[in-house]
Amino acid sequence: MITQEKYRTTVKELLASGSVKMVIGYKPGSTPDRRRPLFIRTSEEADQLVLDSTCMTNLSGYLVTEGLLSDEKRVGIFLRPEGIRSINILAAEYQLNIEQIVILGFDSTGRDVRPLEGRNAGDFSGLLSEIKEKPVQTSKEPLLERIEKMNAQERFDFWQEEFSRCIKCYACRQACPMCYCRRCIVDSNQPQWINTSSHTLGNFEWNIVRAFHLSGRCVQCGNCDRACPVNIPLRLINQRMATEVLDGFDHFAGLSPTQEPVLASFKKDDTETFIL
Amino acid sequence: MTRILFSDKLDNCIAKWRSAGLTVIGPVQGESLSGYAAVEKAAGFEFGMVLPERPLKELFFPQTEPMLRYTIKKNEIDTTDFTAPQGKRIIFGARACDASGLAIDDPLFGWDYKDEYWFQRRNESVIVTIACTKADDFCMCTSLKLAPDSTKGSDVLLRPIDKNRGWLIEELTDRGREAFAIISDYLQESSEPAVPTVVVPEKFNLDACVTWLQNPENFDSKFWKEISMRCIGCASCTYLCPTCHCFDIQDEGDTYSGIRRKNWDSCSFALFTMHTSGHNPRSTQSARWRQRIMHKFNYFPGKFSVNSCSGCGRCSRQCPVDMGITETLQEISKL
Amino acid sequence: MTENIQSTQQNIYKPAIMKIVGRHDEAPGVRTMRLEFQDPADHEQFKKTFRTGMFGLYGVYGEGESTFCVASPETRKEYIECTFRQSGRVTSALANADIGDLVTFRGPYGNRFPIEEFHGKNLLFISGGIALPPTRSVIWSCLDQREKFGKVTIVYGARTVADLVYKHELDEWQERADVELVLTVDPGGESPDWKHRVGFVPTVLEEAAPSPDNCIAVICGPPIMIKFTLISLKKLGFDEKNVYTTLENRMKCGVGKCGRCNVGSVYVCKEGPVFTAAEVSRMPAADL
Amino acid sequence: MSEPFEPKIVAFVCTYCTYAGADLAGTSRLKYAPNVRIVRLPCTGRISPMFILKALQKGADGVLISGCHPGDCHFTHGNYHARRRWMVFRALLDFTGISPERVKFSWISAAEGGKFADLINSVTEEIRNLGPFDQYQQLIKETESPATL
Repeated sequence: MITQEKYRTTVKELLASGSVKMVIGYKPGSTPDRRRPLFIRTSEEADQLVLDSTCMTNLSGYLVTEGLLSDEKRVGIFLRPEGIRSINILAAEYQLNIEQIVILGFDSTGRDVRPLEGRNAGDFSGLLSEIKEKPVQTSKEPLLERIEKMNAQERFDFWQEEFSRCIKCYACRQACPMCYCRRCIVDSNQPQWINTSSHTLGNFEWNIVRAFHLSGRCVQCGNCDRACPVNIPLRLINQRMATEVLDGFDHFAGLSPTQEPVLASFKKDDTETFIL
Repeated sequence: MTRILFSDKLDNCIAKWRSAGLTVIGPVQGESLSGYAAVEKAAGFEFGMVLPERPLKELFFPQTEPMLRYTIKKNEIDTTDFTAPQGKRIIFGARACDASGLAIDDPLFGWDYKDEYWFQRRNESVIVTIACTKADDFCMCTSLKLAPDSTKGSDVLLRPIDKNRGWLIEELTDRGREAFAIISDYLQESSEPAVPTVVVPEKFNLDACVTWLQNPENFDSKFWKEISMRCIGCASCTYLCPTCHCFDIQDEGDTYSGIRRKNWDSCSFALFTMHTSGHNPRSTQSARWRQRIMHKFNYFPGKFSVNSCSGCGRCSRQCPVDMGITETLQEISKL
Repeated sequence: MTENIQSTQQNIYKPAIMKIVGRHDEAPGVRTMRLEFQDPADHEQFKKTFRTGMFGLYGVYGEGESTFCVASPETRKEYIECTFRQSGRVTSALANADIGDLVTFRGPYGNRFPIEEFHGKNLLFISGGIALPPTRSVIWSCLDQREKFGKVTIVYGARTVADLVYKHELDEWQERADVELVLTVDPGGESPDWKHRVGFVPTVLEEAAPSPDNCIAVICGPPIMIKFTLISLKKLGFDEKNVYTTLENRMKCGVGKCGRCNVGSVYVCKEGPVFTAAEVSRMPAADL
Repeated sequence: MSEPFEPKIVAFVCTYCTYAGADLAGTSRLKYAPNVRIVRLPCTGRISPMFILKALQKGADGVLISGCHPGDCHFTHGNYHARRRWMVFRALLDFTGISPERVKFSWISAAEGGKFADLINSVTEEIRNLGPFDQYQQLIKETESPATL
């Protein structure tokens, strides 16, 4: 509550001083446990702001909305640490100018929500390094453990089962702040790389490609997983890939706005044990 | 006196229907998703949920469906039709909103050109709807002038009796009567009253909304931009909608052989209306959301005299950013 | 209720097989093809139903279908002509097809130009760039029964001289005494030996100033051209009811099911593609 | 099945090294298994993971990807980029149940005609032992669309 009140005041100050043209935050949703994105442009709108532990959605995807940042004015946004990592990646991939973003950071443990110190992306580099070194989530997801114990065939069958529910609504893509391509690979048809139909093969291909395109870029905000209307555990694939790039290349996505994208860079001594 | 189907007789009924050649389909709770699926035993059903997460529509208009197979030889093209799978089905325990959805789409699939994929399945399916005794915050059939016990699109309406012991039977069509004649041995006469259906509060004034939508001035209202600002442009609302019927036609294969498929498509996608020239009639998300609302409550009723919404509330329930028809119409009511 | 639903045996999504019997390059990337039906039954059906203004879905199996108008007139039903610009997956495949190759056609769909209502009237055709084909279908429908109509004026413009399509037919119309042809290219698009006008279609139209009396106007072109031409026609005194245009939206089914061609409450594939300017003005402008 | 199973393998190779290596194997009249269909590309950096998926989509039982040794890339570091990409993609395939045994990577220079022939033989043998990629081919079958490799 205190954090929320403090931030309401901050938002009003930011808007009043003209240092931001808009703040992207949260407001109550259609049921008590839901929160929905809020675009604050006036002091009255700021009064709708809600900040608590149920504010889960990573809002950073809205920053790359066409035209939002093109007037070079600044925009404030409420972000959890994963959200801050997202905008670092967007900046590193030249999708936005990090100078235009005013970060209103927060994090939560249990039901407690607390503000994070800082306003600019750079202010959080210490925090992010800490998270890299000491991941908060120490316990591994039981389902992930189960999958890792399976053999190839069992894993294939497991994912077939999961992907068979996919309806190709692309909620995972649209919800993901990293999926900003104007024309997604699945929408390109010359050539048609992957089947657009939502049969098991098409679903499998889509999900593989989506996961690959997010390898080394996903910050595990969970947007895709929450967005999926057919409850495919997308987070598991993303988690696995994040572990892979961390172990393989010591790459923690979104550490800084100038971090080199892991798959667009290399080291001469990268591991190659798998190459014949 | 009404006839009753007691739950403990359901297994016999299923067996009877199955031996009569009907596939028995109903609400099923999967490991991580609920939907309508075929069962062999009554235990496979899950009647407790408000409504299945996946819509009934997909049993009539699947997410992907082959239409034609082609084989190309030199100066010769062979095509074979895929028809919708034959076989009679009984859908036991549909929700009134899902059943209405089918009736809403009938005129669309049938005007001038008949879509046989839809009608083949429609003709072979008996819809047995169970009136709702439970609703959640998103249910809104009453706002659409329908009801938890609406008979639209159903062949038989069942009303639950106390303690889930069975259902009162209300046969609505010949097809329904035929299907229940098969199991007449297991039905009993009774005067037991039905459990009252759930009261779903009205969420918005539909007439006021429609009047607002029909006013051409409001087409360019700032409202559309405001309401759809947080829309991320995915298709979960349209794909889970029991009445959304847009589709795409895609070829899979190569120059020699392959198939042509009919796939779900959505007005939420930017590419849906994009011209070859690059011109896009609905180039913004607000234009696309406006189209969806206008189509459901203004254009579609103008053509087919029925709203293209049955009030299931799935759009709002599943929306990743908590949008949906309910909120939009509620906001319009306030204007 | 479900009782009165009748099942039909015909698959409405199954196309007819067509053989390419002629090809002609109109402009860079723009090609006209002449197609002949392979199955006489399909041809009979086409002859029975086709009227000027209708469109079809042309396709290549493996690639898909693409929508464009039937560019040949209802007075010539032995074949179908279509003109398209190579730009996407389907049109590329069509462009790669050779004479003798087989392609598909689904249609004809949509409504038509009420040509009998044009009898005895003067006709003004206005067209821009690749949009001449739909107009051309009307032009020939009228020229093939020339005695039934009054004065015929054709205003046609393109971005550059190279972008003009049906050049041989333009020459033919130029020669005819009973047709007045006004050709123009956008400023900067003229070649050294260009003898006709230079300027945008609406401007040239206003200069030519055809009389609105007893005159039907048929316009077809890119959305922006239509917009400004309608303004010019209004200035010249044309009644919206006497101005016809065709809308060409993205389509997949062509039979009013798939939902993408809607402009407002209008299903362009069934209620269009031919509309009067009066009808178009009632549609939401932003969705055009 | 009485006939021994002959796997279909697609090899994506870079034109400067592995393709030249394959050429050398040919001109040296080395014999190797005929199961591999070679797709020549300018550089391993050009080999998108989409290619691997496409090959599987068309019914391949195995995929081989091969290019210049590190340091030898005609475009100086195309193969370094490719190496990272493969490492990640391989892990992804593994996690989703496509055995890494079916997707092989190698470095073969223009001088290694012998290595090329040996590799083709050993990869073919390994995939022959794994048998047809039934699981994936089942998916293809479900699409009703023919796989045409």
